Amino acid sequence: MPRWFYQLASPRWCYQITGRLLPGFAIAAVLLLMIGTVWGLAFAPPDYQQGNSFRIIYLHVPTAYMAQSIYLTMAIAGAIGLIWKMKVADMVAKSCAPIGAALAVLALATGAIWGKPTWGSWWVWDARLTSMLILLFLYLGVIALNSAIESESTAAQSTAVLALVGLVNIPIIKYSVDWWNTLHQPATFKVTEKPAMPPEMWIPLLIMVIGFYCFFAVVLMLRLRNEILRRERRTSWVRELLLQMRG
Amino acid sequence: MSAFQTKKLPELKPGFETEAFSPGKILLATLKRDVKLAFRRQSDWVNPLIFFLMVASLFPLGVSPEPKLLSTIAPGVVWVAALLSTLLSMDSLFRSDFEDGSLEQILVSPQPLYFVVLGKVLSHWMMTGLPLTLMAPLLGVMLFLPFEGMGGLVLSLLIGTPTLSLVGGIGAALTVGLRKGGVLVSLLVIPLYIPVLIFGTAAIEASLTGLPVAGHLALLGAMLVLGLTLAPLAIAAALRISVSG
Amino acid sequence: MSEPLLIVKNLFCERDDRVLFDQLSFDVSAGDVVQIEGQNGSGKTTLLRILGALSRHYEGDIYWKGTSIHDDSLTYRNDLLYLGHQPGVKAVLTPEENLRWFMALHPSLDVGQIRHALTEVGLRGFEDVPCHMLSAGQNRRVGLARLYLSQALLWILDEPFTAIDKQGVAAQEALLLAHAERGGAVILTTHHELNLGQFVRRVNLDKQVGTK
Amino acid sequence: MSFDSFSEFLAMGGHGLYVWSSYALGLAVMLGCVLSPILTRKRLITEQQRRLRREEETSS
Repeated sequence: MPRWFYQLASPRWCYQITGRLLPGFAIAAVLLLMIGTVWGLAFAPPDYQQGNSFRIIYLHVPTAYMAQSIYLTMAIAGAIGLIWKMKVADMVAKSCAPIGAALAVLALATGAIWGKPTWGSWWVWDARLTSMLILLFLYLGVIALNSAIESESTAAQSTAVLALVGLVNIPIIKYSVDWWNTLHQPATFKVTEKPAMPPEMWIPLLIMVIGFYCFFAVVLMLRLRNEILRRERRTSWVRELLLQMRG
Repeated sequence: MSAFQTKKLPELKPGFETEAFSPGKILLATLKRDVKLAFRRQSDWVNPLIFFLMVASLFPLGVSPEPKLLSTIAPGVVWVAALLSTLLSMDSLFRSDFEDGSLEQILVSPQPLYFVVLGKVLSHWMMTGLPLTLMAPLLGVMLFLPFEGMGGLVLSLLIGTPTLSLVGGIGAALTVGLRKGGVLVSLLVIPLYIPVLIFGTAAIEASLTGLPVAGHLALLGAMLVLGLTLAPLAIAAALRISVSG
Repeated sequence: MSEPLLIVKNLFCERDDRVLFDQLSFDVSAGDVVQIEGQNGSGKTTLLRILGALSRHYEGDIYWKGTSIHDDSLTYRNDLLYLGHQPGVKAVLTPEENLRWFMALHPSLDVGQIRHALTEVGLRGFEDVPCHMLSAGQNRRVGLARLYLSQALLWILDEPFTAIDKQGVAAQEALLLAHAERGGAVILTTHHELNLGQFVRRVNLDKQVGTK
Repeated sequence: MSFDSFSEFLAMGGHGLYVWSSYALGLAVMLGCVLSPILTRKRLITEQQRRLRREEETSS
C-alpha cells in the first residue's frame, strides 16, 4: 500500500488536507457552474424541436449523471471501509448518501418540469426517469438503514454491504427498465440521443458536469469534516482545535 | 474438593472436528430444521399465503370488477401480491434465531456460513414462494386471467420467487439486530425486486399473446443463478456484521 | 509449561463513548479456568463475544495457538464452544431435536451421546417435550448439555449458571474442572461464587475502567 | 447571444416558467446542500466547546 493511502486513513490528516483543498474547489465550482449556466441559458442555440425548454438539460443531465457517479463513489468508499477497516472511507460513504439523494431528487424534478412542455405531462414513465426514481429509492434505503443502526461502525459496515448489493443490481435494474420501457412505450424522441449536438450546445454541458463534480467535492468535504470532528471529538487533536477556535 | 462428585469426560482428541464436513450435509440439515420449525409455527407460512389471497382480492374491489380490465392487470397484480407477501415473511427469516441465540451458535460453529444461509433461504422459499406459486392459478381465475396465461404465471413465479427470497434475505440479515426491522426490510429490498417483477409479468404477458416465454424465463433463471451465487455471500457478511453490533 | 493456547494482547474496546477496557492482556493455557469479573456494564459479555470471534469492535490482537483468530477462524471455531447470554435453544423443538441441530453443526460428534448428555444435565424423561413447556432452568440445561457432547478445547461460557439450581451448579462446576483436567480451557463469567478455589484465575475488568 | 432582448431571454420562447423554475429549484437544492453541513458544523463546534468547558469546570 502506498504511503498516501495510510495518510488518507488518518482522520486528522484528512481534516487538514480537506481544509486546504476546500477554497480551491469552492471557487472552481462557483465559476464553472456560473459560466455553464450563463452559457447554457443565454448563448447556446435553441433546440430545433423543443425550443428553449431544452435549456433545462444543463441542469437535468449533470445532476442525473452525478447521482449515478455519487452512488459509485459511495459503494467504493464503503467497500474500502469494509475491507481495510478504514474509518475515513466509512465517513466518506456516509457523507455521500444525502448528496446523491438530493441530486437525484433534483434530476427527477427537473426531468418532470422538462417533461411538461416536451411530452405534455409532468411525469412520463420514461426509462431514464424510472431508473433515476429507482436510484433514489436505493439512496433512501441506504440512508434509512444508516440512521436505523445506532452503533457507528455497524451502521457503516451494513450500509456498505447494502450499497454494494445495490451496485451489483444497478446494471440489472437499468437493463430491465430499458427493456420494459421499449415494450410498453411508443418511442419518444430523446434529446440526448440526437447524433449531432453542436459544440456550442455540448461544451456548456461539459462545463456544467465538471462544475457539478467540483460542487460534489465541496459538499462532500464539508460533510466529511463534520463527520471527522464528531467521531474524533474525544481525541487530543480535536480538543486542541476546539481550544484554538475559542481563541 | 471432596464435595464434588467426580466427573468423567471423554478424552479430547485434538483436531477431531476438522475431518468431516460436507456442504451438502449441512445444507440439508439446515433445510430440514427450518422446515420443521415452520411446520411447528404454522402462522409463519400460512399468514403470508392468506395475505397473498387478500391483496389480490382487493384489486377487483378497488379498481373495478370488470373482467376485461382485470384480465389486463392480472399478471401485475399477482406478481405484486407475491412480492409483498414474500416481503411480509422476510423479516422473520433470521429474527427468531437471532433472539434465542441460535444465530450465535451458527456463527461460532465450524460450518461455512454460506451453506447454512443457503439452506435457510431455500427453506424459506419452500414455505412461502412454493405455496404462492401453487396458489397463483386460483388468483389467476379470480382475476379472469385467460387460461393461456396460466403456464407463464406458474413458471415465472416458480423461477422468480426464489430470487425474491434470496434478495430479501440480504435485507433481513442487515436489519436482524434492529428492533423495528419490518418496514425497513421493505425499503431496502423493494428497489432490488424491480427486475424480477418486470420479467415475471412480461413472461405472463408473453404467454398470453402466444409469444415465446423461454426468453423471459431464461432471464429470470439468470437472475436466480446470480442470486444463488452472490446473495448467500452478502447475507453471510451482513449476518456477521449485524451480530457483531 | 507449554505455550499458552489463547493469547490476548493489548485489547482495547470502546462502547458508546465509554472505554470498556484498554491494554487488556492475558493468556489462557490448557488446564486453566479463567473467570472474567466485573460490575454490570463493565464489558464482560462484550469481552466474551470478542473472544468468541463474534464481535470485531476492538483493537488489539487475539491469538489461538499462535495465529490470529480472524486469520484462521476455521481452526479456531473447530476448537471453540461458545455459550452466549441466550442459550440458543429453539422453543418449538424438543431438547433432543435441539441437540441434533448442534450435532449437525459439528458433524463429527457422536449423535448417540445425546441421550447420555441429557441424562447428565437431569433432563431424562424430557427428551420429547417441546422446550417452551420446560422451565427457564431446564432450557438452560439443554444448552449446557452441549458441554457433555463437545470435543472443543476452549469453552467460553457467558453466565452459564443463570437459572440453574444449587445442585446443578455444583455438577457444572465439577464439569468445568473435569474439562480443565483433561487438558481443556474454560473462560467464563458468572455471578455465582465459584467453589473451585485455587483452580480459578480471575481477570477483573473493573480495574480497567479507572485507568486513564 | 441567442436572444435579441432581455424580455425574450426571460420568456424563453414561452417556456420561461419551466426553465426558470427548474433553475430556481436547482439553486435552492444546491444552496441547501452547502448550507446544511455549514450549519451542522457550527452546532457541532458549540456543542463540543460547551462540553470542553463543562469538563474543565468539573476537573478544576
